[in-house]
Amino acid sequence: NIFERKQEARNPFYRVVELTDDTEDPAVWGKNFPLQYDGYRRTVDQVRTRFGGSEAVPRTPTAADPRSVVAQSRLEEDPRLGTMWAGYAFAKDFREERGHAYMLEDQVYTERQQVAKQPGTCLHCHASMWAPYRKAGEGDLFRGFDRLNAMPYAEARKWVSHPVACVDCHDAQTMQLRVTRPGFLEGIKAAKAAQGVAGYDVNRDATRQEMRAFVCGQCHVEYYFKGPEKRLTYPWSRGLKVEQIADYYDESGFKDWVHAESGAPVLKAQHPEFEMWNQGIHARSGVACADCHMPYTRVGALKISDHHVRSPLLSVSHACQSCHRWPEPELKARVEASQERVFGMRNQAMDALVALIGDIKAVRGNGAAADRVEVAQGRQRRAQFFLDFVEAENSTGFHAPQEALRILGQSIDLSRQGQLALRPPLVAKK
Amino acid sequence: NIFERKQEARNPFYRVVELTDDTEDPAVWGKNFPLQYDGYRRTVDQVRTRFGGSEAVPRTPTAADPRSVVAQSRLEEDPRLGTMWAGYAFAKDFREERGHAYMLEDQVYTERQQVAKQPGTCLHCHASMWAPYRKAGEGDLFRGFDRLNAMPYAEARKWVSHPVACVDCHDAQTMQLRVTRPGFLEGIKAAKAAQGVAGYDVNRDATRQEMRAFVCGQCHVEYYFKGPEKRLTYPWSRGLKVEQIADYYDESGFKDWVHAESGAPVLKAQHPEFEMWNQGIHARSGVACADCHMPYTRVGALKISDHHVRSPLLSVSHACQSCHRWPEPELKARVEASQERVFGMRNQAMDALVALIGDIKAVRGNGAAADRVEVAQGRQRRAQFFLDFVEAENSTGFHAPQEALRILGQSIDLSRQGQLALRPPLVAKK
Amino acid sequence: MGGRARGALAPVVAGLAGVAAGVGAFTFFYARGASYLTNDPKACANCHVMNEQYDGWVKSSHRSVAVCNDCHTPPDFVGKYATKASNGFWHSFYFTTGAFPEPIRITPRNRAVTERACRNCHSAVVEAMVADRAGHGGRDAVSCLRCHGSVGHLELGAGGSLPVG
Ligand code: HEC
Ligand code: HEC
Ligand code: HEC
Ligand code: HEC
Ligand code: HEC
Ligand code: HEC
Ligand code: HEC
Ligand code: HEC
Ligand code: HEC
Ligand code: HEC
Ligand code: HEC
Ligand code: HEC
Ligand code: HEC
Ligand code: HEC
Ligand SMILES: [Ca+2]
Ligand SMILES: [Ca+2]
Repeated sequence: NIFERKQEARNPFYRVVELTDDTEDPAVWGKNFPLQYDGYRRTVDQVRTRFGGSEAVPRTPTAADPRSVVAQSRLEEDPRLGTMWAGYAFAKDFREERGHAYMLEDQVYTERQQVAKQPGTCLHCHASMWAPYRKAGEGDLFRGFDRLNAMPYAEARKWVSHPVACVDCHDAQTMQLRVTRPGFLEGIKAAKAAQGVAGYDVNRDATRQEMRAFVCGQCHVEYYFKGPEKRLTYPWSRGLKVEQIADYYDESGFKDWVHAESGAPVLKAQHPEFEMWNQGIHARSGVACADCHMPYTRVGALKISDHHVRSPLLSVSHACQSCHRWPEPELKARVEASQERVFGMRNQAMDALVALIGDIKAVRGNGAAADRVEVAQGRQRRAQFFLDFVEAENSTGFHAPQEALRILGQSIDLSRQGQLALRPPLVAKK
Repeated sequence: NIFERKQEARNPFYRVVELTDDTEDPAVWGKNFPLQYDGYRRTVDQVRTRFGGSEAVPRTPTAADPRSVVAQSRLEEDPRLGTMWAGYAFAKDFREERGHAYMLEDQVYTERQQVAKQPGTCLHCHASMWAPYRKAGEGDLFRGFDRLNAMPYAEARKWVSHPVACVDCHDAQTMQLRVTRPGFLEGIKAAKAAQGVAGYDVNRDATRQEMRAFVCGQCHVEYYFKGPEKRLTYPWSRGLKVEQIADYYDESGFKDWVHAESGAPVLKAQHPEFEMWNQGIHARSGVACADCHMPYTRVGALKISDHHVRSPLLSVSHACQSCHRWPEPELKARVEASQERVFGMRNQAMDALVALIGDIKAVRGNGAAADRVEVAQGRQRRAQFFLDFVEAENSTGFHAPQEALRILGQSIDLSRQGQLALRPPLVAKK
Repeated sequence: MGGRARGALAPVVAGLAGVAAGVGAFTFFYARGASYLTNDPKACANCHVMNEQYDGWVKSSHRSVAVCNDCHTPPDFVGKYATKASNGFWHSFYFTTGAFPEPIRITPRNRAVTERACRNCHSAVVEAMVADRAGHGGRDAVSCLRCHGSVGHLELGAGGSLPVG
């Protein structure tokens, strides 16, 4: 099988420095693995693709936010997002995501921090947490996790010092991939249990090829903060499909916020790359995130994984042509053809949702039968979550085009049904 | 040509009989090409797949209909089809299609013949027409075409004697593929013109690989009868996508019938396999109908094209595995996964359409503002055509899964908008 | 399509050879490019950049019936060594300069060589399909690689290797 072959490209390396489980600084790891380190550092680059990458937007640094460059604002690109998120922090500031190098600062300085009091939980996916969690838990990962989750963000922030680093994905001794995130360790266990696999331990039971996706699934997933302890939880105990996740939230009666215009108890979906990828033909074919986002590249006599994690459309020959013999422009065109379809239907679903929200807003407290309004709010909750699930998924549908279109079709139907529910039944002909 | 060929190798076929352009009977061709003839005859087999193939349903022959076996009724499988087609012949009798061997008798005996007066045009795709057209046109294909189109079906029927035969796809001298159908000759010319290619002559300009799809496109397409002459026409002059075809019909103000329950001027879509295939990843990759439906098969010492044209799911190892090295059950599962998605959304679109039809029916002649009813009828016309375009396409979406889902999403939105149009605007809060 | 049209470069080769001779010659020994003159697949794998194909070949249906050269060099003596020389020179050249695009892809010229190789061994079984019905301009006589692209070295992914129309 092709993977085995590719993976046979093992790399001799020189142990210049001694690395331990507590070596956090990537620069130190870089002494032993300069090629990977160089790629890792290049995640500061900002290049835009038709739907992805990111654009470097200059700004004048302020005391509150010293960043001199940010990514473009998605709210400005599409004001309807503001309507969908009315009353929630995302309506204040939401930008296109960019490279890993920015994850920590972008989280610290997003204006979402100003309008809402965020918990330490946020750090789970925006910093190198392996050392801090174990330190805070006096050696116990989960105790440290619980402890930092419970702190206010500013306080927890003091415990961390790097964006995701080598030690978050690699065992310092063997360089083997490993999952270090409590959220995924528990989430994948619940998901496997739903499939009838009890006591799944990802670092013990996963194949190497699976690990090439699981290390990414540590963060590129839908999540919520459970209970007053704000415990980070991946809603997978019924499965990874959007219906199963929505049902999970309904059952546990969870809501992210109450919609400011419609009064509906709504949910926010966030970057479900891992969940959507799971529904696609590539996952089904055993193709992992790393195969496309960290493709093997030859450097001199060595074949290494490109640690410049980015849009594969910026390195099509390495990312795609090892499996697909089409010319680069044709491969780009195929991706964009799928994305255009998904984006078009996403816009249609967005219009339907905005229309529903407008209708509910128009009739609320208007003597309109409360039960009808309630039905409409229920439809909004689900329609909005389905639409956001595709909107928040960052491949604009490419990871699973058929699934994305199916979900959007559902969303459209739900929004329109909500609008119908608000209207008095038709008077039939006598 | 295949008989005196210097290059490559010895000709594997023996010229037992002399074949000419007027040799209609496949049995005669079979003397020279027994292997292909054997496959051709096996199209009488009836085997059901999850969504395709066909089921052999026994029936007691009657004087009006001597068939002792037919395919299952689609109307019984899904009564909503009857609502969609209310007032049209299809609501009387519509069955799953089966092998080529049955094409002529199934057309002759369908009850659709009893409820509507059908023209000779029908024969274009249900019989061997190369000889009859030229005979009726005294050597001129198109004159014969026009002449038979104008006749009542029963009269035209007398001119034909076989289902599609060798001579309809092959040149008798060279065995080259060729297009013999006026409908496709004109249709593809119009489609190419829309792309800026003037004077396209398919038998002169198409590559061999394209011909492996075009010979099928002669019949597996959307069509209508133009004007009082009932001239068979493929609505492609704006392009092959569903929007372009719908716009074409709107522009020419064409309707197939007036819906019995809603009064809307509606359209019937029919087997647009060729159009949908064109929107899919396989067409984009140069994979033709014959590659999957007539895969190469080794018979004795030779590899020949399997002339037992049927569902590829009945011969996955030949049809798919040379390109996809996955196990047979996995390939079947992939097809069915796409089909389940499409079928699920098709059902959702069907419910939305039936609801719209019910609403229009309920309010018509009910003093409901005529203008609102008209808007709703317009939405029904388009929603119904889009849904039928996927429903009538016989791969249950496999030929272009993303396109099928996109079209169904549009259909759902249109049906719901139609329902909304019928309802009085909401009274906004004061 | 991918791959540079090596054929078009052919006339230049002589001149270029002069310039690149040093480089070419150096690698020719260093990388045991002389292995081009043997039939042993291991010889091809002398170049690590050929490892993927070598490993794939070992897993392929042809492992026991065809070696690299059976598919990648013309049958006739002259053509065989001409191609080997050309490939040997170019591969050595690129290998040394490292100036070649990856993933490595077969060039149109060598593709034609391979298409012919298939027919050499399988002419009998494919007689019916390769019959010259090229009234359609012979514009695309059957391509074996379109469906059997991975017979030489097993690959994942569809055999999508025909020119996009
Ligand atoms: C078969 C290749 C492939 C696989 C496998 C794959 N992706 Fe992607 N991914 C893409 C493509 C193509 C895009 C679209 C990039 C663009 O629009 O510029 C994309 C986009 C993304 C983006 C947004 C990138 C940007 O530039 O904004 C993220 C984040 C992402 N993928 C993460 C993942 C994760 C996590 C996984 C595994 C769970 C994964 N991908 C698996 C090909 C792949
Ligand atoms: C510790 C959490 C974490 C892990 C592990 C992680 N990511 Fe990310 N990733 C992020 C965050 C956060 C961002 C957004 C950073 C920003 O916008 O400031 C991001 C951004 C990206 C982007 C967008 C880059 C762009 O230009 O838009 C891609 C692609 C991506 N990640 C892929 C991956 C892949 C592939 C893996 C696994 C090999 C992975 N990520 C592992 C948190 C993570
Ligand atoms: C489960 C992992 C995870 C958690 C927890 C998480 N993030 Fe992220 N965050 C990501 C990933 C992955 C991205 C990149 C993909 C994207 O932007 O959709 C990202 C992107 C971002 C970005 C850049 C894009 C944007 O939205 O403007 C900001 C800012 C951000 N997160 C802030 C936060 C804050 C604040 C919290 C806590 C309330 C948080 N994140 C919690 C994984 C996470
Ligand atoms: C977001 C996850 C992630 C981070 C962070 C990360 N790597 Fe990796 N790394 C991978 C993946 C995935 C592979 C492929 C492993 C495999 O195929 O088994 C890999 C492979 C490697 C390898 C093996 C050789 C190769 O290139 O395939 C080395 C060495 C390596 N990484 C070093 C580093 C260093 C040094 C850093 C920090 C500067 C780092 N990695 C950060 C995910 C990561
Ligand atoms: C990549 C393979 C592939 C190609 C190319 C292809 N088809 Fe199909 N076709 C299928 C599959 C798979 C089905 C679903 C069969 C089933 O459900 O049993 C199907 C179904 C059909 C059916 C219904 C068959 C049945 O059993 O009821 C017809 C008719 C059809 N295709 C005609 C065509 C035509 C005409 C073309 C070219 C314009 C074409 N196909 C191209 C794979 C293909
Ligand atoms: C002359 C018109 C015509 C041509 C040409 C034609 N078909 Fe058909 N095809 C039909 C008709 C009519 C039926 C339905 C017969 C019936 O149900 O009685 C049919 C049925 C089929 C079926 C369904 C079989 C089943 O078991 O359900 C498949 C698959 C199919 N055709 C594929 C093809 C392919 C592939 C080609 C080209 C190689 C082709 N057809 C060429 C008219 C044609
Ligand atoms: C443009 C080509 C074309 C024309 C014209 C055409 N058919 Fe067909 N017909 C097909 C194809 C292809 C099929 C198989 C696919 C399907 O059933 O959807 C088919 C299937 C059928 C079937 C079997 C399935 C069913 O619908 O019960 C009947 C009966 C039939 N046609 C009757 C007719 C009649 C009556 C006419 C004239 C009013 C006609 N056809 C005109 C191409 C054509
Ligand atoms: C619906 C179209 C159609 C019909 C009807 C048809 N064929 Fe074919 N035939 C094809 C296609 C497609 C090919 C592949 C040709 C190519 O690849 O150039 C083919 C190929 C052949 C070949 C070349 C060798 C091979 O098997 O590839 C022979 C011989 C042949 N057919 C004989 C016949 C005979 C005899 C009949 C009647 C009993 C017949 N065909 C009916 C479509 C048809
Ligand atoms: C002549 C080659 C060829 C044949 C025959 C073929 N395919 Fe494909 N198939 C491709 C190519 C090329 C792609 C596009 C992806 C790629 O470039 O690898 C593809 C893509 C697919 C996909 C992924 C696209 C999607 O919609 O998710 C599926 C599933 C698939 N084929 C199934 C089949 C089945 C089932 C058959 C047989 C009925 C079949 N293929 C026959 C070449 C072929
Ligand atoms: C001196 C090192 C070396 C040896 C020995 C070698 N190759 Fe290569 N080969 C290369 C390099 C470097 C490339 C990429 C340059 C290019 O794209 O032409 C390549 C490319 C190829 C290609 C694809 C590009 C083309 O020219 O079509 C084929 C086929 C190929 N080699 C076959 C072989 C065979 C067969 C052998 C053994 C007889 C062999 N190689 C031995 C270095 C080598
Ligand atoms: C040196 C002779 C030789 C060459 C060159 C050769 N083959 Fe073969 N091939 C064989 C033999 C021997 C077998 C096994 C016996 C058989 O099935 O005929 C075989 C088997 C096959 C098979 C059946 C097994 C399978 O993989 O499905 C296919 C298909 C095939 N060859 C295609 C090709 C193609 C395509 C080419 C050119 C790219 C090619 N062969 C080049 C000798 C050769
Ligand atoms: C459109 C796809 C396609 C093309 C093009 C194609 N083949 Fe095949 N080939 C197949 C299929 C399917 C089989 C399996 C037939 C069987 O097992 O009955 C096959 C089988 C074979 C076999 C094995 C026969 C046996 O059972 O021993 C050989 C050898 C072969 N092909 C050689 C070739 C050669 C040489 C060419 C080019 C001249 C070629 N093929 C072109 C699809 C194709
Ligand atoms: C049975 C025939 C066959 C054998 C034996 C064979 N190859 Fe190939 N080779 C092919 C075909 C076919 C292609 C083109 C693949 C495609 O375009 O789909 C190819 C392509 C290549 C390429 C270019 C990379 C690519 O995939 O385009 C290289 C390099 C190569 N072969 C090297 C070798 C080496 C080294 C060996 C021996 C270890 C070998 N081949 C044995 C048939 C063969
Ligand atoms: C490790 C192998 C591998 C890599 C890397 C890979 N693919 Fe694929 N791709 C596949 C397989 C396998 C399929 C499923 C069809 C098949 O079986 O050939 C597929 C299917 C596809 C399809 C058809 C499915 C659809 O949704 O229409 C497209 C398009 C595609 N890939 C594009 C890409 C692009 C773009 C990249 C790079 C960003 C990429 N692939 C990377 C193996 C791969
Ligand atoms: Ca981005
Ligand atoms: Ca059927």
